[in-house]
Formats: sequence, structure tokens, C-alpha cells
Amino acid sequence: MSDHRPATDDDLPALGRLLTWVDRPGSGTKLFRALGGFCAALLVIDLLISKHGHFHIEDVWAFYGVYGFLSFVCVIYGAKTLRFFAKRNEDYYGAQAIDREDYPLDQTGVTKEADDA
Amino acid sequence: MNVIDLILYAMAFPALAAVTNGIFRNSPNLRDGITLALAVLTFLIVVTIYSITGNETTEPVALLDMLPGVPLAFNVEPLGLLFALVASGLWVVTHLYGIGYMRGHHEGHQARFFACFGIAISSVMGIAFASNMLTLFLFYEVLTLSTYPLVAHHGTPEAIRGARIYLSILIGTSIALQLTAIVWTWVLAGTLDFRLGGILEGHVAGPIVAVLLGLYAFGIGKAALMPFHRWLPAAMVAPTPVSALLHAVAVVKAGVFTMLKVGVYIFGIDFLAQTGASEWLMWLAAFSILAASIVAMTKDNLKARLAYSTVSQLSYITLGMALATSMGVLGGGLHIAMHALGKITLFMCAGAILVGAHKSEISQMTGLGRVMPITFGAFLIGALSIIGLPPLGGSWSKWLLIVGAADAGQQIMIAVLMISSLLNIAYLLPIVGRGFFLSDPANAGPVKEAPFLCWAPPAFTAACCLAVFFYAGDIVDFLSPIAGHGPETVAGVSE
Amino acid sequence: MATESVHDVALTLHDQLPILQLVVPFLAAPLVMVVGAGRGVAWLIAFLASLAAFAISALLLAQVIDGGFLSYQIGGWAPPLGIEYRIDAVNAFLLFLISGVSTLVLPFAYESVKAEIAERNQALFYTCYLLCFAGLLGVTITGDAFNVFVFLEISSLSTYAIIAAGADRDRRALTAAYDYLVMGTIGATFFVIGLGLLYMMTGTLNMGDLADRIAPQTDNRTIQAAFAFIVVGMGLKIAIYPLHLWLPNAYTYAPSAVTAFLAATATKVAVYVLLRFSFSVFSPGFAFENYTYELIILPFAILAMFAASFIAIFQTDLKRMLAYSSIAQIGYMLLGLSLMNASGLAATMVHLFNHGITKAVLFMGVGALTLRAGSSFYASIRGMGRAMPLTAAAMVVGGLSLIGVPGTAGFISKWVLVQAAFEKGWWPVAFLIVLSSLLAVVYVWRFVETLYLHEPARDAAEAPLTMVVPIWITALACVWFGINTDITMTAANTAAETLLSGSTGLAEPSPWTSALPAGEASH
Amino acid sequence: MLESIPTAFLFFAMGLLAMAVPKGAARSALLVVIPLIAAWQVWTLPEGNLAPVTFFGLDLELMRVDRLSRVFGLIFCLIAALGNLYAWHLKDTVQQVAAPLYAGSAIGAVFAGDLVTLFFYWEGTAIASVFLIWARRTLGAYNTGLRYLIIQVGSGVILMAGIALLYAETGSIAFDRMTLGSLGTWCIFFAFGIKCAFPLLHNWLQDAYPAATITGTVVLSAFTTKLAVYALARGFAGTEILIYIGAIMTLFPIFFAEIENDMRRVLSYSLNNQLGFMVVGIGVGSEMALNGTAAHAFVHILYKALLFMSVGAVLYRTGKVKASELGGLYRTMPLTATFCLVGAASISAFPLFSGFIAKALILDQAAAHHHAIVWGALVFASAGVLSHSGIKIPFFTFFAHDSGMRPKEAPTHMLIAMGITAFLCIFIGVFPGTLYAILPYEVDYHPYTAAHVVGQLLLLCFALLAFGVLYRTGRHPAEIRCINVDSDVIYRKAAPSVVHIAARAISAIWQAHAGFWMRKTDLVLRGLYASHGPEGRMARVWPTGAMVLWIAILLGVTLAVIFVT
Repeated sequence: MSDHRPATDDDLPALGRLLTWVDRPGSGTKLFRALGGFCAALLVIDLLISKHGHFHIEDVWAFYGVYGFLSFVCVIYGAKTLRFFAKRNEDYYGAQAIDREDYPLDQTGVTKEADDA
Repeated sequence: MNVIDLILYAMAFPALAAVTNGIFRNSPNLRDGITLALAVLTFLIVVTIYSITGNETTEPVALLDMLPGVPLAFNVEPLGLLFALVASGLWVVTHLYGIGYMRGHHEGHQARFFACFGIAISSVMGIAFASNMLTLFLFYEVLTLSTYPLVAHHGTPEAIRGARIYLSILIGTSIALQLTAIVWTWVLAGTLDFRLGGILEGHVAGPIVAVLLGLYAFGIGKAALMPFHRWLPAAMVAPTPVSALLHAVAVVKAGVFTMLKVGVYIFGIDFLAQTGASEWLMWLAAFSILAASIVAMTKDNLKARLAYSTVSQLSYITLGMALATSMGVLGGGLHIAMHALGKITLFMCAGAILVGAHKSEISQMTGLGRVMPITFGAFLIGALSIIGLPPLGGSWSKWLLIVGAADAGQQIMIAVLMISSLLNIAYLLPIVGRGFFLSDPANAGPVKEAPFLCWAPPAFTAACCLAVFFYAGDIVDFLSPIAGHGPETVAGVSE
Repeated sequence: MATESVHDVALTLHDQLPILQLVVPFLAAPLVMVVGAGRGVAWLIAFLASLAAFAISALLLAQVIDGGFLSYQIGGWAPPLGIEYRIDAVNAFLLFLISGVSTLVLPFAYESVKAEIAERNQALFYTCYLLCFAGLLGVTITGDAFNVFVFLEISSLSTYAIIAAGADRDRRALTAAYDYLVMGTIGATFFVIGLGLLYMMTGTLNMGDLADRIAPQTDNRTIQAAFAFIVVGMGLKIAIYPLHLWLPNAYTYAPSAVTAFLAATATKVAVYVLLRFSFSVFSPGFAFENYTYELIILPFAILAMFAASFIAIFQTDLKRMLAYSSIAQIGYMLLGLSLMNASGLAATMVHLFNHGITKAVLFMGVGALTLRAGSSFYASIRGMGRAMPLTAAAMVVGGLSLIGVPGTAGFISKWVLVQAAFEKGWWPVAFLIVLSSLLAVVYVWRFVETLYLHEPARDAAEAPLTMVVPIWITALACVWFGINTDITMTAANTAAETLLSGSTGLAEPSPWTSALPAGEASH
Repeated sequence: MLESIPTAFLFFAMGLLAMAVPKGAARSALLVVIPLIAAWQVWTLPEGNLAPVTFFGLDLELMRVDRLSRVFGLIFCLIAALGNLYAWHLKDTVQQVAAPLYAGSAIGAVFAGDLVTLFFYWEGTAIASVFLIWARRTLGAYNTGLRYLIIQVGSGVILMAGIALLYAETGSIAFDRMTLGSLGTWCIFFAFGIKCAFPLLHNWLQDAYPAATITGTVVLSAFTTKLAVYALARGFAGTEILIYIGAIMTLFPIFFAEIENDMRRVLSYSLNNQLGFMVVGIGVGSEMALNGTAAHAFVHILYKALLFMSVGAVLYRTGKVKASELGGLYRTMPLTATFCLVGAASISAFPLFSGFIAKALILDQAAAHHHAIVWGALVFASAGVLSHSGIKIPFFTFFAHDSGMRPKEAPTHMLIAMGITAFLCIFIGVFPGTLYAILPYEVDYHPYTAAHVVGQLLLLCFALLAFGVLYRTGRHPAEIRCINVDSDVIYRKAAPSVVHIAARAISAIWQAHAGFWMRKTDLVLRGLYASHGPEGRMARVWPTGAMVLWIAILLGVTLAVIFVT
């Protein structure tokens, strides 16, 4: 396996190093706030533009925002309900199903690296 | 040379092979060489007949009177010629394979084996070119008897038991039922000649037609219609070349060929369609198709599985006849050729696996595909053809049968054919899938095929399965007279 | 068509053929006795006599095969005063069979008799054999009812003797011969009682005359009783099912050559007599009207087909098995007879012949096996197919013919019989026929498997050529007559027509001929 | 010269060549170059029936080129090249032969002008593709492959039955617009529906695609279902029932995708959901709606492949594909992560990405034809897409909690393949005119109106916001090791049980029956042996007196019969 190398951030590729910003404490909150700000801006713009949707409701202010937010919440709670009914162990279909087996490592690049190391 | 002489040669050469095998029984190379030459010669003769007659139906030539008014007579008609071409062509291939197999597997009594083989082929030629039912029946029985020693070849208690079942069902049904049917036909119609459109119309009516058809259908035990199918799995104790040629091509095809002959030339499809006499047979064939497929799935022995698959596939042809439409009959006729090529491939592969890896059970063949890639590749192609998938020959016959069923308005038969295709997948492709894509330490190792003569013939027939996909139209044009229309109007025009 | 024979003394040898048919074997018999010192000579004389008889019978058959008859008056005395030999398709066909089988059996007998019969008895044996042969020919050829009885007794008495000849090998042959003697005598007595009753009522013994005189008085109780006696008496000689009890032992313990000869001929001759009396002496209508055949012969025939076959299946001795199979096959012949139509009679006739040659092959084969293996028990002939490939192969052919596989003589018989049943509309009977032939598959296949699919019980050489050649000639005949039926079916059909037309021309055609639906049927 | 060769044959030739060329760069290059040649061929072919063949008495059209088939043919060729580039490292003959045969069959089917040809290629896709699953060479994949094959061939035989029925009815095998009504057309519709993963017929997709090899899934994702979409568009455009079928298809997979642990299965559900949009477009059936379907198929093939490629690259480097085991991989695989994000943005239909300009056509048409509820469902589904494909895939694979794994960046050829695909996603998004130009019908639509852009951004950003809220409050469903039963429980659990029970019942009945008759037969045989055997009374040597008695009896009976009658 290739993981568990004592990797310092310096070993990472440049782009990876740049992206580690998101894992810094507080970055998440910053991102969330930025998103909030962007949303607010969008709401403002929504007020300003003229709309000619096929349905009247499309032209209501913030319709898409509300619809999107509620949809997402719906999806999450719907999925949670579904999980309540549909969830099974990974060996539900017995030993001869792919759910339980690992991907054969000899078909991946993993073993090759292990050999190199 | 005229046709009757050629027909006699086509029957005489295989019989001659029996003689030469007896004479040269102690010099294998000479013996097998002569047989091969005779096999090739037989095939060439049948080809010559084809080049002379095309798909014309020739006048029967009577040799002598078997019974007053019923001569021993022969003629050429498309269905029989197709059957003869397939059987004699595949004899060449199987003989080569047989040499490889019998030597590779160190079988005893090879001379006797090849001699009986010759007689069997000779009688197949007789069946193919018979111009009346009695002549056909004569050779039908000779075929049964000449293949009996082949089934009992090993002489073990198991082989004797299998051979006993083989003989008792084939002889039993043919004498008890088929003979009765033939005599009855003779009494009713006053002739036994094969005539397009049948000979019974006007001589018989009502439920008797169905009864008579039943006597024929069950009496032709070689067609392995349930419940008289048990002989076919029982015959699997025979050496594989026997299973390959005889139980994929010669014997079983003689059965369904006879079935088609009876349907087309004794009853006549129009007569069957009018009277609806074959309706029950259609349902029985459908049942046979599905039931045998399901049984096949439960068999772990490869040859047993193939045997049940054959039972199922033979009923396709019976079904084609029982549908009593031109398309059905054409589909049945075409399926004789297509199934022959596909199934012989499968059987030869089974034999190659036995010779090369000494495995007969499917569960032991896991991972063998990588050791025997050509064998398993050929098996895959054969299997796909049996299933009826493009671009292999089997897809056309299935297409015609389905169109035939649609013409007859039998939607349930379409469903049966569809389900059967899926069942075919379920019992044929796991062999390939396991062979190629799973591994078993017991079967690991470098590529090691069976001897050349064991794997080359199935590879060749597999290639033929592919080739006939592109020539199926020609075969159907060739067969078209039996469906009662000219060659140009065959598949393009619906009924 | 028929050669109407001249009433004057015949001038050419050709015209003397009917009497020569009998005289040759009859003269040869004492000759054998006289020169009996060297057995080779005895055999040779017997063989030549038989060969000559065969040639004569062939010539006779050729003359009548398409219909008509030959009439020969002994010493120029015209019937009904003199004894008449009357040859039509029916008996010419049978003469051909008897002399043919004899001619084939004799070469076979050469080695077989040497092995089975003490040397001092051999000349006597051939004498008796020839007497039996001549007797059978005589029964067949004669047109005089009492003459039939005389010849029957000649053949029977000599038969008892040649069966008893088996005692050199197995003492039980004596009991068997004794049983047969008792039974045969009862049968003959019944027959002669029947004749006596007829004579009482008609005052004649010539068959043609009998027919003429019986016709107007068929309601007469005495005549009816005569019919019953004759049927039962002959039934015993035929071995109709419950009257068959003498047959298995007689066939089993007799010397091989005798069994082969008798099985192929003796019962057939008895069937012939029954046919002749039922149709030519009594009119076809007589038997038809009083249901004897339908109610008595038919059920017993069917019973024989099954019961005897079952017994055959379970036998452990091949020879005895074949004996029971014969009883079953007689069932077929009687069945054809009881159908009372042209096809049925043709079936009986053709089966007489076909079964004759079939059984000849098989019993000769058994003889050859016995010669090499010591007995015909399955246990001792195991695996002999490898040691004696030629004999065994011929037996397989015979077996196939017994089953009635197409391409063999037996098939033709079965075909015509089933056809007859269908024509009569008795399809259940047709079905029973094919069903019972499945039983034949079982017992035939039992010995085929015994011969081939077991390790040989002993080392043995192939049978001598003098056996193999006749066996194979007969086997090939089985095949030939299965494929080419010019001779057999023509003869059988002519014979059937002849029989159905009543008393062979001397009398007016019977009114029944036209009344019977099958009377016109001829292909 | 290239004109006279049906495009499919190029691929078949490629498959055969691949067998001949030794493994390695030469073979891989071949597999990339020939699809590009084919793409060029498709691009330059004139419209019309280019390869008519009379075969088996049937008039077959092997190459019917028109605008609809061209756009599908083009994208199929393109994705074949990209998929093979992605699979450059492969040294597996099975996959390298199967993939071209599969792609060739799909392309052949697209250009099929008649139903029989369509059927042959239809079955071709089924057979060739199963090898991409079996090539994983595990027991699970083997079993899945068999199931997949049976369903796919099942679709094929139903199609064949439908064609036969239609042929018997009309005498024509032309592949043109059909009207549902007769049994034949329903069969054909149903056959298309199976491949198109209609609700309840869909589960083969989620069953099979995660079971395939890394590269196999990429190839699989492109062809089969889009072929079905093409077939529906060709045969059943404007069939109203499709609108509702499509709407349901867009909805239910969302929920499954959300809770599914296997990333490739998440993508399979997502694929199913995207198909729904296309099916709605077909159902609406207007020229613009069909344009939308074609465009959506085109872009969807690209971004779905891109997503499968990125997840596949992760699988290739880590051997893992389950959300519960992944996370934090952006550190060492930043490029893959970026490409994944591009794919996610495309599928979520962010402006400037390809999904935006295609999906809009369909939504617009659904609204224009006043299917209000359907339109609402589609908008809802658009937000739903974001939840799994837009967020779940990239977030839980590359970000979220750190799995601790530090795999190497994806191999170069994979990066190139992903890069090109990502570029196309953006390019089409930015220059929609290029795609609109090749659509089946004239396009008069401008996606980048202020209202549309803002509306879409509002929808997506507020959905994102909702995710932020729920995730930060711990209400987002956790990634846990589990599976979820779907309709596959019917054929993987229930059907086998029923069959098993039935088989046992039948076997028991059979045994009892056979046993009964065997005993009867045995009894009869024993009886026969007792009476007819060598020692039986029938075969025994009887004393002479008994025989005489029989004679007397028979004589008596005979006399009686004669006298009585």
C-alpha cells in the first residue's frame, strides 16, 4: 500500500500543497461564509433582472433559491428515510457478490508501487 | 453421372470405410488414412449431387420392391440434401477429431469404432436421400443399430446400461409407434412417397390426424421429444466423437429431419395448419424446450449438460414444424444446419478438455480457459451460436422461428423461444466465464492445449458457425421449395 | 398362368416334378440306411437328396407363383378315386421353404451331428431325418386329406426318433421325445377323428371333393364337430398357446440340427394344414361364420405373443429361449389367420417363410455355439461374440429379423400383419402386435449383450466353415427377403388369394369370396 | 474509400488487430488512433443510406447517416478514443478486444437503418460488454456479469420478438418512428426500456457498472444506455408515457445515490438520473426537445466518463472505491481532484460547464409544453444531482476527513484523458454553439440569459448552502459500510429462492412419482418373473396329463363356440 508514508506537505505536488488550505482550521467556516455571501448577492441580482419564465412561479423573487434549498433538504431526509428501509450488511448477497470483495489489487497500480518500494 | 448413382456412392463409400477398417484394423495410419479419404470422397460426392440438382427435387428412382407398392427408392430434395451436406461435411471434421481423440485418449477397439461410424454415416445418407417413408425408416433403424456399439464402446456396466436405454427407447419408439404410424399412413393413403403438400389430405380428418401425428412425433424417438428424451443423456457414455457427430449431428438430426419430412411431405404444412393437428405438438415442444434447458442447468457433467441442451434445441425444430407455417419450417430446416455446427463444436471442445486436462465436470474447469484458450474460445463461439446471438449462424434460425411463430399468431411460442435463449445463456456461458475469468490453482499453468487434431476441428467448426451467419440467406433460399415458394420470395415477404 | 395338367400319363421329367419332389427323399432314406457304414456317405446322400428336392420345389414354385395350380395324379388315377398331388402358390411356397431349410441345415448338420450323436447312430439318424423331411413334403404337397394324415404320421414318428437322438448328449431328450410322442399322437388322433367324421358325411377324402360336398351342409353338427377336431388336433401340432407344452423340451433337447430344421418347418407345415383345411376344405365362410378364429384362435394367439415372450425373456438357456420365442411367433401367424382377410393371410404365409429362415439362422447359430461352448446356457456363451465373430454376427442378424427390424425378413411379416389389422379396423390389435415385438427386443438383446458385452467365458475357435457358410447364407436370406420381397410377397399374396377363393378351382368359387371385403385386396 | 466501410467495421477490425498486435504501446496507440479516424469518418460522411445490403431476403441498411445518428456516432467515436487513452496502461487482451467490439456494436446500432441490423448490434453490445465485467476476474464480477448478460440479451430477444411481430404485421423492418399499440411495438419499447434502465428495469446498471474493471466502467458508462436513448429518440419520439417514465427516472436514483457507499455505484445511480432527463426530452418529442436529448447525451457521456475516470484513477492508485474508506486524497492527487470537480460542476449544470447548456434545452421544452409537475420534478432532480454527483463524489473522495492514504497522482495517460475530457466539458459549456451546430435540428436557444444563469446559480448555491448547513450540523447521512437493496433484491434474492423452492417441490413430486412407478414396474416385473420365469408356473415342465387336460378343454370350448354360433 502506498499510504502511511510520512508525508509532509512539502512532498505534495504544488497544486496539492495549495489545496491544503481547505483543511486549515477555520477554512471551512470561511468557505461557508463566502458561499452565504455569494448567495445573498445572487438574491440581490435576482431582484434586478427581468424574467420571463414559462411558469409564473419562476418569476417570483428567490424562487430558485428556495426551491434549491428545500429540494436539497428533501433529498437528504428522503435518503435518510430510504436508508432506514434499504440498508443491509455488505454480505447480504452472500460471499459471491462484489459488495464484499476488494478490487483485485493486481489490476491496479497499487502492487506495482509496493514492488518499487 | 446420374444422380441415383451418386446417391448410391454416397451411401457406399462410408459403408466401404467400415470394410476397410475391418481389413486394416492393425495398421492405424493406413486405416485412418483410407477412412479419411473416403470421408472426403463422400463429401465431394454430395457436393457433386448439389452441383447437379441444386435445390431441385428429383424424381424418385426405385431400386427394388421392399413391399408391394413400396420400393426402396431414393431421390434428392433440398432438405435431405442439406442434411447430407452437413452430415458428410462434418464427418470429415469429426473423423480428424476422432483420430486425435481416440489416440490422445488411448481408446481401445478403434477399428471397430470407426467401422461402426462408417455404417452410421452410410445410413444417414440413406435417410437423407430416401424418397419414401419406408426407405427412410429402414435406414433410421440401421442408424440406431450401428450406433449402438458406439455407445456401448467402453463395455463398462455404465456403458452397457446407457446403451440399453439408448437402444430400448430408440427401437421401442420406432417399432411401437413410428412403424404403426407408417403402416397406418400406408393403409390410409395408399402411398408412402414424400410429396410436397403431403399425402394424407383427403384421406383422413378429425382428431385422427392429431393421433397419427402423435404416433410419428413420439415414434421418431431420435428427435428426443419429451418424455422420450432419456436416451440422449444416456448415450453420453460414448466416446466424445460419437457424442459430437452422432448426438449433435447425425442421429438427433436424423430424428428432427424425419420430423420435418413427416410434417412437410407426409402431412403437409397447409394440412396441418388447416386441421390444427399439430397444436398440441407445438405445446409439447415448447415444454420440452424449457424443461430440458432447466434440467441442463442442474448438470455438472459437461456432456450431460450439452445433451440436455440438445434435447432442448431439437425441440426448436419440432416446434418449427408444429407451427405449420413456411417460416417455421424453414427455421426448423435452417436450425438443423446451425445447431449441428454449434453443438458439434461444443462437444468436440468437451472432448478436447477431457483429453487435454482430463476434466469432465464443469465445476473442475475453473480457470482452464487460460490453459486452453483456443478450446474455450471455440466453445464460446459455439455457445453463442446455440444461444442464437449475432453474428453467428444460430441467430438466423431463431429469427425465422420467431417470425414463424408470429405468422402463426402464437405469441406464447415467441416467449418460449425468448426465455429459452436466456436459459441457454445461463447454462452455457458459465462454462466459458469460469474457464476464462476465474482461477483455480489446480488448473493454473502455461498454455497447454489438447493435441492438434483435438482442438483444430472445433476451432474450424467454430469458424464455420461464424461463416454461416453470412450464408444463411443462401441456405434458406436453397430450402425455400419445402416451404412451398420460390427462392426469390423467401424471407423478404411475410405470409 | 397355371399349367392345367394333362390327365394322361405325363411324358417328360418336367411333368413328373410333383412326384419327384417326394420320391427323391423317400428313396434316399433307405439308401442311407443301406450304405450307412461311412457317415460321410450317409450325409452326402441326404444332402444331395435335399438339394434335388430344393431344386424341384424351386421349379414348382416358379410355375405357380402367379396363381393357378398343378395337379398330379398318382399312377394316372384321376381324383376322387386316385390320390392327387395338387400344387398351388400356398404349398409350393412351403415346399420351397422346407426343402430350402433342409438343404441349408444339412451341411450344418455334418459337424454338429458328428459332435452330438454317437457314431453308430448317425446313419440311422440321417435316415430318420430324410423320412421326416419327406413326410413334411408329403403333407404339404398332397391334395388328399387322408394322405395328409399318413404323411403327418411319417414325419411325426421320425421326428420322435430324431429328437430322441439328442439323448447321446442329454438324457432328457428321451422324456422330451416321449412327451411329444404322446401329445403328437393325441393330435394326430384328433385329426384323424375329424377326417373320419368328414368322410362319414361326404364319402370322399379328396380335398376338392370334400370342399364341394361340405359346402351345402355347413350347418351339419357332424361337420362342425369335424372342424373342431381338426382345428384342435392341428393346433396341437402347431403348438397353439396352451397346447404348446411339448415344444420347449423337444426343441431344447433335440440335436441342434434337428431343432434348426424342425423349428423352421414342422410347425409351419401344421399351420399350412390348418390353413388348407380351413379355407380349401371348409370354405372361408365357414370358419368366418362360426367365429372359431375370432373367439378362440385370436385370443390365444395374442396370449401366446405375450406370455411366451415373457417366458422367453426370463430364460437362461438360449435354445430354450428361442423355443419359447417360436411359440410367440406362431401367435403372429395365427393372428394373421384369424383376421380372415387377404392381408392377414398374406401375413401368415409370409411369416411362415420369414420366421422359418429366421429361426433357422438362430438355431443353427445356437448349434454352432453349443459345439464350441459346450452348452447354450447364457453363462457359457458369454462373450463368444469375440471368439466366434462370424457366427455371432449372423445370430445378431437373425435376432434383428426376429424383432422385425426393417431390412430383415421379420419386418416384412410384421408390416403386413399390422397392415392387415388396420385394414380390418382392429387398431388395438395392431398396437398389440408392435407392443409384443418390443418384448422380442428384450429377449433378443439379452443374448446380444451376452454374446458381446461380457468378457469371454472361454477361449474358443470360430465354428467350422460347414456351419458358418449355411448360417450366413440363411442370414443373408433374412436380409435379402427383408429388402426384396418379389418372391415372398408375390407368393404370399397369391397364396392368400388362392386360399380365400376357396377350394382351389375344383369347386365353384365360394360365394364368400366376393362377400369378404378383403377378397379383392391384392397389390 | 472510407465512405464505403460502415463505421462499426472499423471498430471490429480494430478489435481483431488488437489481438494481433503485441501488448504495449503499439496496441494502445492503435486503440486510440482508429476511433479518431472513425470519428473523422463520421464527421465527413454525407447523409443518406450509404451501405444498403440485401441479406437473407431482407433489405438491410448498415449505414443510415442523418443528423441524429451522426451526433451519437460522433460522440461514441470520441469517447471510444478517450476511453482507450485512459486505458493505455492495460495489458489485457480480453478488455482491449472487447472494448472496440462493444463500441463498434454501439456505433453500428446507431447507424442501423433497419430493425434487424439494430437487433444484431444490440445483441453485440450485450455480448461484448460483459467481458469488461468478467475481466475483473473475481467471483463476484463473474456472477454479476452473468446477471448482466442475461438481462441485456433478454432485452435483445424481446427486441427480436417485437421485430418479428411487427414484421409479421406490417411486412416492414424499417427503423422509423413507431406508435405504441400493437404487441410488437410494445415489445420493442420494452426492449429499449431495459437498456435505458427504466424504473424497475434499471437495476442491472447499478449492479453491473461497479463490478466492471476500472477502465471497463468508463467504457460501459458511455454506450449501452445512450444507445437506448438514441433508439428511443428514433423510434418513440413524442410518446407521452416517456415523459412520466423519464421524470420518475430522474427522481428515485437521487435518494439511492445519496446513501450509497460504493462511489462507482453512486455514479451509476447518477447516470440513471441523467437518463431520465433525456427520456423526458424524447417524451416531449419536439424538435428542440430532441435536440436537448441529443445534446444532453453528448455532454453527459463526456462528464460521466470524466467522473468515472477520476474515481477509477483513485481506485487504480488506492485499490479502494468506497466512500467510507476514501477522503483527503486531494493532497497527492490534486489534478485528478480538479478534473473530478470539473466533471461534478458539469453534471450539476453550473453555468460555463457543459451540463448547463444541454439540460436547459430539456427543461425549457418541458416547461414550454406545460408539463408543470414534470418540470418541477426535473428542477428538483437538478438540485438532487448536485447532492451526489456534484458534492458527494468529489467531496468524500478527495476532501472531507483524511483517510491517511497518500497515493501517487494518476498515471500520465489517465491525466491526459481526463484533461481532454475536462477541457471538452468546459469548452462546450463556454461555446455552446459548437455543440448546437451539430444537433439534429436547427437550434434557436440561448442558454446564457441573465435570468437563466441567475436562476440556475440560485438553485445550485442554495442547495450548496443547504449542504453546508446540514453537514456542519451533522445531519448529512454518514458514509458507512453498507449496501442498499433496490429492485435487484427481486432477482438476486427472491427469484432464486422461489426457483429453489419450486425446484425442490418439483423434484420431490418427481421423485415421489418416479418412485411410485418404479415400485409398480418392479412389482409387475417380479410378478412376471414369478409366473413366467424359469421356475414360474407358466414355464415349468408340465406333466403329460396336464397337457391332455388342456387339449380336452380346448376341444370342448371350440365345439361349444361352433355349436352355439
